[in-house]
Amino acid sequence: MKFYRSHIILGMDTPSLLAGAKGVRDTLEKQLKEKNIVNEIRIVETGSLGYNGVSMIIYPEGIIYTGIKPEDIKELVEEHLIKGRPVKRLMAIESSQKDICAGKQEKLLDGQVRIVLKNAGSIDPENIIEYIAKDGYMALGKVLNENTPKEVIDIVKNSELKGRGGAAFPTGKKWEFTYNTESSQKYVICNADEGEPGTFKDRLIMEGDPHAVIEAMAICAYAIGANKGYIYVRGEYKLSIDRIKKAIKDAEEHNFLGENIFDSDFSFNIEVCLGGGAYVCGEETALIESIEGKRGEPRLKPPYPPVCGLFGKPTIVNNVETLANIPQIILNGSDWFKKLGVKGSAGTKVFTILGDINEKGLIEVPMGISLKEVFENIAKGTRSGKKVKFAHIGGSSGNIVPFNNFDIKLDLNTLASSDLTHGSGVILFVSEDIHINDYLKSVAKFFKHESCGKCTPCREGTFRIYQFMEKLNKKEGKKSDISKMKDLCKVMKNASFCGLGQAAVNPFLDAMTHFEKEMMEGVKEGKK
Amino acid sequence: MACECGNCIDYSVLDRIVEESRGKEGILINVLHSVQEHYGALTPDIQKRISDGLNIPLSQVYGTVTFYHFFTMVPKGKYVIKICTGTACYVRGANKLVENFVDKLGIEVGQTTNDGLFSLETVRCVGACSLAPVVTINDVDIYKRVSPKEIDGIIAGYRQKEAE
Amino acid sequence: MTCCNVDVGKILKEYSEEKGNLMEILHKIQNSSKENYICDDCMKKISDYTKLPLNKLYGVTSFYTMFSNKKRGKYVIRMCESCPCHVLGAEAVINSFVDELGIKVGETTKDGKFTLEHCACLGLCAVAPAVMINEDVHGNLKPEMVKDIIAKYE
Amino acid sequence: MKNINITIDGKEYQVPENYTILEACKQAGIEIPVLCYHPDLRPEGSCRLCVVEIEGMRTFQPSCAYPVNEGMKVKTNTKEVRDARKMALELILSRHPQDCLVCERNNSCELQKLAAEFNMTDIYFSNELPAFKTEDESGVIVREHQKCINCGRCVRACQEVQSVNALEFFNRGYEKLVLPTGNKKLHETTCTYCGQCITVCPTGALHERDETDMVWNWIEDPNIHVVVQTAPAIRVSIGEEMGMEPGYLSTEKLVGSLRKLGFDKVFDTDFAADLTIIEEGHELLHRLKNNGTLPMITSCSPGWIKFMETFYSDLIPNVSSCKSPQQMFGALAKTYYVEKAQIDASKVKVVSIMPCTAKKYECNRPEMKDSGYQDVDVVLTTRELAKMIKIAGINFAEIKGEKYDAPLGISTGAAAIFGASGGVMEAALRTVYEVVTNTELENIDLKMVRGMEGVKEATVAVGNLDVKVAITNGLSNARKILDKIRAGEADYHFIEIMCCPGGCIGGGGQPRPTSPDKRKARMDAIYCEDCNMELRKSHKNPAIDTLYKEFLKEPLGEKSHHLLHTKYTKRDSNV
Amino acid sequence: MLNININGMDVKVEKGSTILEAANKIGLKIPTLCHIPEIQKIGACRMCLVDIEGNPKLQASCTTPVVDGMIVKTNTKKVRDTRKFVLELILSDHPTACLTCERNTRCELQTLAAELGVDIVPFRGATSSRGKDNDTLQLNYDGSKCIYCKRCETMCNEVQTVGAIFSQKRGFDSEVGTPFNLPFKDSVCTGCGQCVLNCPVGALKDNENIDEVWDAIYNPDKITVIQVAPSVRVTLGEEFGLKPGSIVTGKIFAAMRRMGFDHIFDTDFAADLTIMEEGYEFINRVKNGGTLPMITSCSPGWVNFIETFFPDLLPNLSTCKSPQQMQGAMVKTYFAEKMKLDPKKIVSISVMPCTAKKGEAKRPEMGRDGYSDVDIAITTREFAKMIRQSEIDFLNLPDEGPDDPIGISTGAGLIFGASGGVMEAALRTALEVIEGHEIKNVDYVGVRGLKLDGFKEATVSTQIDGNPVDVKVAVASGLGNARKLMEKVQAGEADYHFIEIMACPGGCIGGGGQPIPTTTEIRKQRIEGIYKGDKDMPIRKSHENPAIQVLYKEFLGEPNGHKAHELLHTHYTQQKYYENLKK
Repeated sequence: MKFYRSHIILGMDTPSLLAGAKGVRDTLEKQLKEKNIVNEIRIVETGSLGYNGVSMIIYPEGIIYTGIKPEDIKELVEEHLIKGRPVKRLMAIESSQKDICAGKQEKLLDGQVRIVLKNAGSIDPENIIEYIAKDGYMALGKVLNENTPKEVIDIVKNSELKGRGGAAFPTGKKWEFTYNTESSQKYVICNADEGEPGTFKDRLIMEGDPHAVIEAMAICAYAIGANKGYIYVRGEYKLSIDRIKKAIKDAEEHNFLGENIFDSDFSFNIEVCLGGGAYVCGEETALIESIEGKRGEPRLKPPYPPVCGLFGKPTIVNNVETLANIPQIILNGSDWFKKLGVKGSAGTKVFTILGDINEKGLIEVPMGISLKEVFENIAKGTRSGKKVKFAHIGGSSGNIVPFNNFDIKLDLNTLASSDLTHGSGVILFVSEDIHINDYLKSVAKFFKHESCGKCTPCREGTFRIYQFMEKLNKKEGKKSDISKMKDLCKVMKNASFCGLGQAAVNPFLDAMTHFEKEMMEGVKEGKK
Repeated sequence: MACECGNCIDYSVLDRIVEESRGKEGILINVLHSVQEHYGALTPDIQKRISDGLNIPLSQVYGTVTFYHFFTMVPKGKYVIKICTGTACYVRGANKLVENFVDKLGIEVGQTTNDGLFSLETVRCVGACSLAPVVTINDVDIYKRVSPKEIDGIIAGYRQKEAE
Repeated sequence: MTCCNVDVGKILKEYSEEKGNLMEILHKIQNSSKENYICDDCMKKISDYTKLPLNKLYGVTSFYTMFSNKKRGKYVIRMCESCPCHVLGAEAVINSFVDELGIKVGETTKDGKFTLEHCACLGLCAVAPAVMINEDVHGNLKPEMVKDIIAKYE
Repeated sequence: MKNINITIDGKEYQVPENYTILEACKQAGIEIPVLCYHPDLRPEGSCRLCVVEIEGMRTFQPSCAYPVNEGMKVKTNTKEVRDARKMALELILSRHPQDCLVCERNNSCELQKLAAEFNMTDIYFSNELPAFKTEDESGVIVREHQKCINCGRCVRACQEVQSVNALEFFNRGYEKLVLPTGNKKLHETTCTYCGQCITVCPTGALHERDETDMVWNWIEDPNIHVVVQTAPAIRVSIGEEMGMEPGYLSTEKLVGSLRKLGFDKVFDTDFAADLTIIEEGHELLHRLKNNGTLPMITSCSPGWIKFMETFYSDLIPNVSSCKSPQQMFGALAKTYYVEKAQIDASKVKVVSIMPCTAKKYECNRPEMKDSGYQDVDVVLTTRELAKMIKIAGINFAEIKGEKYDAPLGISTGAAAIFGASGGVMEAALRTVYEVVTNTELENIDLKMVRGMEGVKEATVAVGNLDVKVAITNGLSNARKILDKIRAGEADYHFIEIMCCPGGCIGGGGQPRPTSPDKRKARMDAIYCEDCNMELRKSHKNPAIDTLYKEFLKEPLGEKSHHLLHTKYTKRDSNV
Repeated sequence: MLNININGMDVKVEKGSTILEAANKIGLKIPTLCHIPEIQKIGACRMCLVDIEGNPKLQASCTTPVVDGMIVKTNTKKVRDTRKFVLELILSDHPTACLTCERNTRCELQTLAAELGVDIVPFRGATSSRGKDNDTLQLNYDGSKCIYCKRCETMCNEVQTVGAIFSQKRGFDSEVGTPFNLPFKDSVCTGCGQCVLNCPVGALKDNENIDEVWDAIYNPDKITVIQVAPSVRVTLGEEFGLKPGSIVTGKIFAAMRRMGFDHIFDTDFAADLTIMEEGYEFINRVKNGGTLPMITSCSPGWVNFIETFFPDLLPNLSTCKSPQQMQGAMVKTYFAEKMKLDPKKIVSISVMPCTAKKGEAKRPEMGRDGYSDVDIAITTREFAKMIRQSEIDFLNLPDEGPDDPIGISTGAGLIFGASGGVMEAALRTALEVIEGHEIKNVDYVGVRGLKLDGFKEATVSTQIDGNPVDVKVAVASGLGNARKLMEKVQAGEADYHFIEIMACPGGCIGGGGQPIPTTTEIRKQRIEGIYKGDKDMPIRKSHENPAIQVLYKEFLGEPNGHKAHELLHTHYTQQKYYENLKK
């Protein structure tokens, strides 16, 4: 192995690329060549580092630079890499960089804990060796050598890991169902059709640590007795697709996928399947239909996928984030995992925090952090300086929490007891200047566009809600529109075919509870 | 018996007409004619009194009244303004006159002013085409070659007459 | 066996007859087409190869927003208008595209270069408002940036 | 089947464990409204009209698809459930035209009935009508798309029951709609005109083209001699349209009504069915003797013929060259009959009453003009005939029975059973057996070929030969046998294929709704008709004898060949 | 007998028959709209046109009498086209809102359109503006749906002689309505509902209370108690395709239980109670020289009628409440006490053959302590709708019975449903009470039967205090007949002791809330059903009803006693009408 004097970890996730990461890299390479230190310093392209703009960490010092522009490179190379003097003006916040360089994984940015994002930002996602160096594929090796499938399932069950896709179904239980269904052919599907507006956590996991997903799928396959896996990625996620495909190829070359993995009897292959731009395909049965090459309309349940899924065979569908937890649970044990978070909500949760705030981005926090803490400590208040009006948590189909309810803790139990959900982990902060009707119209438009059209309440209901919102926005609504909308929402929640229609009404029901007065402003004077 | 209060209608004529007709077959239309002639219009309470008197359901009385164009339920004004809209008058601007009367009186054609003074009607040719456009009032006063400018004067004339 | 300049046969041969890869085939064929669509002829060939009845194939392409059976521009501009983008001013950006190109959403410019489409969340919320032009992403947009972006595509 | 316990609305019931909630409720005397559900089709659960509350479940479930399980507690009539159903219906109605009075399905529309049952008196939402043009270019099936409510029954019937794949859902969300392949017209697709989409459609969105006006005009015209023929399956189904029990056998009332309508001669397709047996039977014998292409497949069902020409054109040599009975009749009516009755053939119009929409297509095939004229001028479905009877004010229940006219009205029980799946086979075997063995067939009821199953197989000893036969109904079932032939795995001698489930009794022109129970009742009536006939073998039909003596001379002879046989064309499966 | 030929068939018919009747005789259906058999023949709608040989114009078959040797064609192209054209004209001014119409699938116009195969309406254009009434308790009116067949007008004027509605205006704007388009409640309308019963479309319909009933059922704080009137059990089956007169008593109770009503009772019980009270009232009047003839008061349409048109005869009216109200009163007092229920929580619902009952239930004098005896009255038709809404497979329901303690009833209670029934039931009890011993024959056939024109009279001999007395009774149904009878009484020409009057022709079986259509033939079959039911009852005299006996023992004391008076009797006031007309 070659020795390098320094490693530069460069964030090359999508937002970074947008901020010009490619130009930074090119300039950097050019500079290194010019200074003739190419052989001493290695550039590692990685996923999100969790900062805004183009960011890099230079090891061994562990100094973080953010907001780098190509024109800064010359200075950086000369000062830091050649003269060993960190460039203060580009350095990220002092406290956090120390944590990172000290390798204290539990205490990152302001109360974050990184399990899922453990490697994101510290390894080159396109180099399997780096993943292996970070104990990668150790969990797979461990279960293949030491555990029976049943034991693996027990570990996952004991960890109390719950699905991170939104429904929060206990993962171990799901695996057990599939394990118990006898079939010569079973499938593992990784649901990477991340379509909930505001969420991009799965994208960043795939871009930053694709092997974690692959390893987890292999573990799952071993546990339930599957030999084939699919990763269903959104067609729009170009970089994710490329990285995942590369990772699969690499894993195959290292025999982490393929026949007789680790010289065991276990064989497992993964294929990537692309989505076509349909939000509903995030619903597991719609996703299965889509892989089968059909219109992505959800299927009747029962039978559920663990009994009869892809091509009629028992199938596990797990979310990317859920899977990314698995190797860590195997390596560190279920008790370790359970201790993170609070009772009933084990582990951490990745949130994407967005909207009118100072610090946008991806965070991973233990279950049980309060919304207020997220807003004040992590998001650091509104960027515009206006008062925050509400947070929309869980994506468009999630709940609207008005500012005065921000004390709520973001763990499954608390949320469920308030009839809320953290869904796919989006927290969108909306400030006062956005009118609720304007906001809801945009939500309505999304669902109108994305309803698959299979069942009546959702097909017609999403359309009608949009009509109502349009009217209210034009201040041409009627008072009875709002009560009719309430009835409609209740029916959609009760009677829609799948989660899309059932959850689509959440923000509207919440808004009608918390912002009824404001909504009424859309009512034309005198109209009943 | 006429009531002294001034608000009530003196039904004695109506009652007499009804009395004379009671028991005869198919008398309703004659009664309606006579009553309208005397009272000017078949208001709902007049219809009710006829219904009671003749022992014919009010619905039938009302049905008959609404069937025939001749009967009216709205009392006509003291002065019935009729504007001829026959061809000759029309080409000479009768419709302008109608618009102006509507405007000035604040009522639509077929209606009566609140003070009960004027009713506005349009009629087909009154046979005075050489004088077009023609306006008649109570079929007695005939105004020939009326121009919209004269309307104020005409109305004012009757108002004044009334005031006196 | 080529049609609308897409060598469908070659693309199809890359895929086994095994089920489960229709979506990728469609993506690939559409991406190979200069006009960003799958023509009726290609549809038939796909149908023949995959043994999937033609009607179902059309059902699929019409279901997913990324596919089109109608000619589109060389560059498909997919504008996100989900809430995260919306609250940060996506509407003004979309309007700017509409104005700049002189076409409505869903239409293609006369020179066949651009097609404007609405789409649901692109997962670029960190840099909202964002659009995708073919496979490139553009984020943190402001209406005044639109002109320059369009100019980059020749 | 094991029984399980289930509680519905607080009462306990025992139902078979393979029941759905819908079936369990039905047994309990609770009728749950349905729209996308159809007993012939795979449940879809999408209309949400049949939702019920299941204790312990967060959301309502569609009872048409949800299986019962032990101890399940179901509520069918809570306020929330009723609200949900009513809202679903309201939403559907808000995008459906309200011009019921001028709709083809007025008074037989499921949506209309549901609206009445739900006591719909107000639709809150603005009425948003999709702007679609009515499509009737096919000349057979009319699509009034604005009346479509997206229940998808037609799609499932076309794809799953018939495997024709001419219809599919397009787009998604509120823009979702049913279209023929690739948004083309039906006649540009693989559509076989079987009409199964029509029989399952709950509204007026799909129906056959109404051609009754033309028939009225001919009847009215004193210079036109109008001849009508009725298919075997009409007499067991027309009663349903007139308010009688399914399976009401109304042969004579049917004839009486047709006379009252003013047809000059009322003939019977059964006559031609007997003739078909003679020709087809001899064709089979000929193939057996001369090493012809086997298995031979029947050709009576025009939907099946178009299906075969489209998807299995390699099997054209296997299909019998006989025309269908309807076309044989038409060819003879304009040759044999006019000769006998001394009428100018150009003044004769032949009207067929058929259980079938594909027959409308068949009679217009360019090759069906062997008489020198179009052999059959117009085909009316059972439903269209019912409309005529209603307009004429004929009280069908009270009408006196009458008999068919001679000679083209004389028939046997063998012809009557053409209306049910397996009937052609049974009729053919009755004749083939006796022709080959020259002995009388002892047990004339060949029950092994009867019944509703999609694929039936039997072996019948005819003299020294064990004749292996297969019978299918419904085109997806036909595929199973045809694929076997293609693969060389089939050693049948003779195969009967009917396009529609259950045969012509389940045809696309039959009264709606058609359900398995109704098909069963119609089928029973068909065999009852056969049983009641004096003559039950085609070769014993005296009118057929006379026909050969006077006109055709011999089976498969030159004249037969010219008038009664045809050929088939390969069609593109992806038009 | 005359010989005519229709469509080539010879028919022998009686002189004076119409072509329509002749055609019906040979099983030919001719479409009609404005025709009411035996009652209205105006030939206005032109749907029944036929072609008569030698006559250049088509003739309306419902009004044209047959002439010997007449040759008629009912199905030529000309006839068909003309009928279709006429129908298209009617449809052109009819709202296209079938799916939200109360009469959807049960509308004559809809059926005709389907049968005649109308497929286009060429004249869509202006629609006439007509009245609407949603304010009346008994019925609802929507003039926009009126097709001007005048069937309601005939019923209101000629059959019922109420005269609340009449043809108005003319030409395109013609409609049938109340004077000045007043709400029906402000007219002389008695709420009898005969207009609703004969409306071919949805212009006149029940003022529905279905939703209120569902709300009560779903409200956990309310206790729903339902009762069903005698005649409903022989008519409800028609709504589900059974023959008129089929008895579905058991299925009604079964359906009620499945719909979720808490307590289920039978109005027949209260009918027995009525007989006790009315019978004793009659005996008192006869013995003590009270006002005679005494007249029954069970029929609220009739009560409204007499209050409006014959206020001077109010003393003749029995003070008994109707069975519906008696049942309601017992539910909220006796039953509530017995079951320890708060009467304020009880929602008392009745299923009635009658639209007028809706008005009766809301009369201010019918209740006490701020609650009414009956809260909601729904018609047979509404009840059928509710069954359909709750998706009950009605025809396959098992037979069930009503609840205790006020569910037991007798044949006497049941026959209340037919004209003459109250009289017969009263005689069964009164004569036994008067004579003090059992009378074997309980069938007073003289008062039975359907008499649409005039009234039935009978004389029954008995002994009062040892003196032979001929009790003279009269029975009339239909308000027109009632009017004739009352005029006779007013004129002092009537020496009856007891008169039964029902507002609707044939009694409750022909009530305004009954299934549509209701024709003479159907009324007859329903009556047969009623008497068949009576015959099959184990107990056929009201005073032998054990539940009634217990009721008096436990609660009421004695007939016409203090408590009975308070709860079961009422008083009447003259109704003034058209009082507040604008000048």
